[in-house]
Amino acid sequence: MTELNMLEAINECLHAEMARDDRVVVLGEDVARTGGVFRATDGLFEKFGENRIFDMPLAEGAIAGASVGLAIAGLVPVAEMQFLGFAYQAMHQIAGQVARLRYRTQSRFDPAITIRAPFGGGVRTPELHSDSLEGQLANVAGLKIVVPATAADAKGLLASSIRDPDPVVFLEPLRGYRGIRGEVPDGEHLVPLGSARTARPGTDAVVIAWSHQVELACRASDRLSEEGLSIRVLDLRSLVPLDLAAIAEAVDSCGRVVVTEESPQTGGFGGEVVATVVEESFWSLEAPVVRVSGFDVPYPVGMVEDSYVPDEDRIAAAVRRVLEVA
Amino acid sequence: MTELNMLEAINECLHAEMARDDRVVVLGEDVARTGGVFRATDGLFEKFGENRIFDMPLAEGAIAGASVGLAIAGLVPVAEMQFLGFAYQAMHQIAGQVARLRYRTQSRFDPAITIRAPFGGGVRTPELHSDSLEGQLANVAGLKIVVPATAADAKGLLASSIRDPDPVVFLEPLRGYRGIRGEVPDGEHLVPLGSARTARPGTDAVVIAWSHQVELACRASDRLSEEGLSIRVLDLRSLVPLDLAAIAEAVDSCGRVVVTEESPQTGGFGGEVVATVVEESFWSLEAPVVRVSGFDVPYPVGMVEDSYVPDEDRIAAAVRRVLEVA
Amino acid sequence: MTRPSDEQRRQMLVDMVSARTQSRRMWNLQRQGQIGTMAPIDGHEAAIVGAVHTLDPSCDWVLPQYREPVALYRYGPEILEHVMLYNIGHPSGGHIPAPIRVLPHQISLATQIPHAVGLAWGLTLQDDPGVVLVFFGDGSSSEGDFYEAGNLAGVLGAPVIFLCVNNQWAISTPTHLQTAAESFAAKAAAFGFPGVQVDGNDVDAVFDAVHTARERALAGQGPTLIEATVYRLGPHTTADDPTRYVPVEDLEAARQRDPIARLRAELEASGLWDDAVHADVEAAAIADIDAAFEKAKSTPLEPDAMLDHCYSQDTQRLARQRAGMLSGLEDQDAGGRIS
Amino acid sequence: MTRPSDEQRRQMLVDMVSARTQSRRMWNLQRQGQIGTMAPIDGHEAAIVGAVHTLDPSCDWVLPQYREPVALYRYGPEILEHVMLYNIGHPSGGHIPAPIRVLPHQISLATQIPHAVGLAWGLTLQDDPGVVLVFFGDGSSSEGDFYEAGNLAGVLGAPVIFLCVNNQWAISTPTHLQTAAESFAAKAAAFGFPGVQVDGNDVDAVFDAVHTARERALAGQGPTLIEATVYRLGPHTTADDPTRYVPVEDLEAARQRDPIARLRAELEASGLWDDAVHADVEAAAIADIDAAFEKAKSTPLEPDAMLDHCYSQDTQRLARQRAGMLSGLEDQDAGGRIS
Ligand SMILES: Cc1ncc(C[n+]2csc(CCOP(=O)(O)OP(=O)(O)O)c2C)c(N)n1
Ligand SMILES: Cc1ncc(C[n+]2csc(CCOP(=O)(O)OP(=O)(O)O)c2C)c(N)n1
Ligand SMILES: [Mg+2]
Ligand SMILES: [Mg+2]
Repeated sequence: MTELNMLEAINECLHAEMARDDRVVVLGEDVARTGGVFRATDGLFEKFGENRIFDMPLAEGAIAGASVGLAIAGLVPVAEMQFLGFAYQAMHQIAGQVARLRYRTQSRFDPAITIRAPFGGGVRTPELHSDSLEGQLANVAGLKIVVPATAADAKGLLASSIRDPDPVVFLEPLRGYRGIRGEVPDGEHLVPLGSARTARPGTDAVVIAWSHQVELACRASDRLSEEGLSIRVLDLRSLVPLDLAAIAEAVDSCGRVVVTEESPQTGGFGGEVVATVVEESFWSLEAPVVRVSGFDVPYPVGMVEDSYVPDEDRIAAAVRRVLEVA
Repeated sequence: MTELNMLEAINECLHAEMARDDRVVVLGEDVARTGGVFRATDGLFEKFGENRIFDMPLAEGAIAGASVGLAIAGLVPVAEMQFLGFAYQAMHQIAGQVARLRYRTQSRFDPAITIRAPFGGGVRTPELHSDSLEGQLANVAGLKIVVPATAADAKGLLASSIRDPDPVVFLEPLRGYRGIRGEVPDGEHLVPLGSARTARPGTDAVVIAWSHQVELACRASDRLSEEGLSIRVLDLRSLVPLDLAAIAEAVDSCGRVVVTEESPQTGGFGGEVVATVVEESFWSLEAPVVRVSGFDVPYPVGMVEDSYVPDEDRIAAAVRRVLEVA
Repeated sequence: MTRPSDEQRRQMLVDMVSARTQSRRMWNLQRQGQIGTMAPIDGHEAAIVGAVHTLDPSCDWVLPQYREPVALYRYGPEILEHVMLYNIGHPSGGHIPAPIRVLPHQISLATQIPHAVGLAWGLTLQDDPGVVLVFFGDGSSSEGDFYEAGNLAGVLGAPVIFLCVNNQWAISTPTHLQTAAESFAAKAAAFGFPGVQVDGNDVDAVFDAVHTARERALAGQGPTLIEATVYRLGPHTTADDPTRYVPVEDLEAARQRDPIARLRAELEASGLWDDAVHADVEAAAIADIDAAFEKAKSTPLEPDAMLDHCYSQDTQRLARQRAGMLSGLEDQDAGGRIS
Repeated sequence: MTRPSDEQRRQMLVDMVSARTQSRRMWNLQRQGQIGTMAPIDGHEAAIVGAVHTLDPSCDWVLPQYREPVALYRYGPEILEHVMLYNIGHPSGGHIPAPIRVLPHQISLATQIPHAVGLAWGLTLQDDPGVVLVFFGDGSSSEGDFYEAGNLAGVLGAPVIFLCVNNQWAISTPTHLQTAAESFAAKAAAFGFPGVQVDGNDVDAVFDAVHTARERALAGQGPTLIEATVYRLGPHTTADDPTRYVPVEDLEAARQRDPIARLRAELEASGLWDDAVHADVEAAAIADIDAAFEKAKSTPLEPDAMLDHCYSQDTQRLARQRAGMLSGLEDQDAGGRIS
């Protein structure tokens, strides 16, 4: 075990995966010579050279589209979108092509493509750098959507994503790059896709979260525990595949549910989680599920972003609210 | 009143709006000289000429992007995406720019842009022609999403969309173009955005639907009425704005709810509807809400598409299911 | 100028005639309601066949748009089976079996162009000797994907041949509304590699241009953009009515330059072709496509086939959807544990 | 060659010096944690100011990328207020008030280029006499939006001037990894209108090229693509460390071609400039930006400001969110009728 932040965990994983399998190639804007704008790909160019990692022309569509071709050639591309908001430039390739290569060719080709992208608020980035598009991407059949919340999971889920024969969109919380640290297993560490994690045990209510919101939900849980409340936090880890059994188990045990996310409420993945809760565990519900989310406006500018992104106060308030219901 | 199909209603509306307001301009692939691949824009080129309607180069991004510029210039663009699946090519402009022009410029400019697109299954089109992306678009704050189910609404909602100072994605069901006919008010006819419609009255359960699924839900309701069941059908008409009060009223009166849509289940707008039902009317629910939807795979090929799109049998079965719950 | 041999030219005419014959047969099948929308090949034959005949199917890849597959006979008769499966709407239509180096046709215009660049690049990275030939139309050249891919290919020096089949129309949109560039070939200046325009009705000229481009690619000299100028002699697809927009004079003039008539006249003049041969080729083409059609129709279709090949393994939810589907209509949407 | 007058050249130097001074002031404010990430202008001054000085602010529009706004003084001092509001993270930063024909800068690279074409086209459709000048970088020229927009502008003959400021870098990516084209100007061949390359450190050359392009546009002769070649003399932004990738020799050589030093030397030689003037201009620039900063900081911010201007009228749900936000934290997410 070594204590790492998420960025270090991701970097370590990329080094290990490129060393393990020489079909793994990394491509993106500014990933090679300068090691990525956050240094997630630091050292890879020096170690693996210009036939394994590529500074691409500034065109997200071509990054995703070329990845399809590389996958057809039998390589395992790990593409970076410099920020998730710029995946919009590549949506016709990501949703229309990457996601469907297996389906269209009836598994002749493995779209073993991983698309990494930082996202999420709290670090005062300009427009479209912080937007949470995971709900939109989750509706694209064929993609897997992976959303780690800890440094260890960042390593273990990224390794699984790269090795997965299906295309994975791997989302890295900007605020977690340096803000989330933790013990990370040394050497090979694989966390399977599709298994949620109990980030805090608890029995009075459960907060379902993913990515950086897990950290905030845990803080809310810790704070509420001082008030004698036992609040579980369920970290989904991946939105597709979704761990239906873990959701059912948590809801059945706790009976009261809060779902929290950064996206605007309307059409966010939170709605999917609520629908899943209703499908899996309606009869266990002792109160309506409450969604905590960003508001129904675009991710806003720096002076106001802190009140846009749900924080531990809002999560704690929502928990109190579901507990109040008789 | 005149009996028209949806295509005729849309065409009539475009003629009327272009005549009413000479700031209205129409642009898209093949919209002018041949009148659109479905003839939705038939006759506009002959009537209004080449300064009002434009056959654009084949680039959806430029169609949406140029619309932003036209709106800044004070015009009212009505852009066509030839099929909704190709809106992916323009997502960086639609979600990143069209949706945010008002927000970014703090209302200096009205993004009075309407983007029309046919979508939805049942007519044996090739890949990406039938895909239901409304759930993805509904998560883009700043857009309004309008989904008419009748010929009269197609006319009345399109007129409201064109006149609305906000950007509207106006979705036209392929199967409804010729398959849905009905009485359409002559002359000016405006249906406000954000008001749902009771397509069938009923008290035992409510099916919440939009676009072509409304037609199928009505058929299911009619069939179930032969069995003595009273099944309401609520036609949302627009997903954004969502008529929360109408949903609450319907759920409160019926207690049992089915939501039906064509998109894959995961991440579809159906999840948002379920979450809304839970938020608005949890205590009225007598059974878990059941979602009927496409499956979690891309919209499939012709031989199998009929079992992908929910039909009246599946909707009726789901209704029976929610009624069975004690 | 590299000229194809007599035998190559004869074989090219066989492929061209077969392609048109089969395309017309498909037109009829569509009109009878037996298959879905199809896009006739008429006028494109020399551009496609001439290009493909320069390739080595054991190492070179072809990425078609949608008019080409029926003319890729050189890559194996299985392609015709794929075409028919696709056209009857069978999911297996997308499965062109390995080792055939042909991708299924592309509906989302121009998206195959970056795939071609990635594939060509991937071949190079793995010291695979092939080149990639990618087809697209004049209309598709307006999509960002074309330019992004061309630019990337230039930077990488990837072994890819961009073949723009300019048939003067994108559905109803004529080329002068598509671009103001001097030619589609001229767009290569934006990418830093050669762009050449050839008469796409002249199979020898196409052969030469693609051959040269392939030699360049193999020599590590990078990509080439080729514009093959033809005329779309039929409707855009079975769903189109070109009488609304194609000027009759233009169409008549274009018919005079029919690529098949041209090659046929030349081969007849040199004694390599005659009416009997022509009739035989047509008959064989019909027999082949009818066989492919019959085979397609009798290809089994599992009731849950549409759920296959989305993921390498079903997600939990998809597995439930599959179970629901297999159990019959009634339970299909009863996912979860609702009661 | 159209040369700017002495007075124009003097005014251009004022704007260039002011822009650099203000950009450096912002750098310091960022370092003190007073404002957000910013992108220094150093090296771009002549390319921007020379271009903008050919325009008529009463009818011509400017669509910046993100380095330009501080150099658009000619369009009104209010722009500086917008810059500071934006940089402190105030929502009003996006509101450049009418009638100033400048759009807020663009973060999503190249997306402003189709806007420019649509706007120029919209002006023409309404017989508005203006032209549109759109800025973008060498890196941004790789995005599909640039090409789609260039192609559309060519077809429409729209009155738009595409100004590619080639500063040799897109963050850490050098131009030889960005394109293999002979130049960025050469890309105009793909669109069918002229492309010209100018020394972007030579304000007169920029002025001339943009002036000519504007005359063409006004005469209905359509768009022009101009590549202004400069060198980025500072880091990409305050978040960047160029010592990781910019060769020191190149940077040193570029500093010798500093556009401000060059124009200043010329004006000094003709007696139009001296150290005292320079100091005055710098002092005024600092005073202006400090005033703009103070004004920005004291600009009121309603607690629910972030919810404004998404829709012309709140949706029902947004209205609830607003009510929740205004009622204080506790109730914020209690939308609906949950209890
Ligand atoms: C991205 C995208 N946009 C629009 C369409 C609809 N569409 C199908 S074919 C076509 C015209 C294509 O023209 P061209 O590329 O010249 O090929 P051709 O049909 O002439 O061979 C259009 C607009 C599509 N399939 N994909
Ligand atoms: C669509 C998009 N992709 C990526 C980015 C991240 N990014 C910001 S600036 C930049 C480089 C831009 O280079 P260039 O266009 O040459 O402008 P310069 O900064 O050199 O003036 C990148 C990649 C972005 N803002 N937008
Ligand atoms: Mg064409
Ligand atoms: Mg640059």
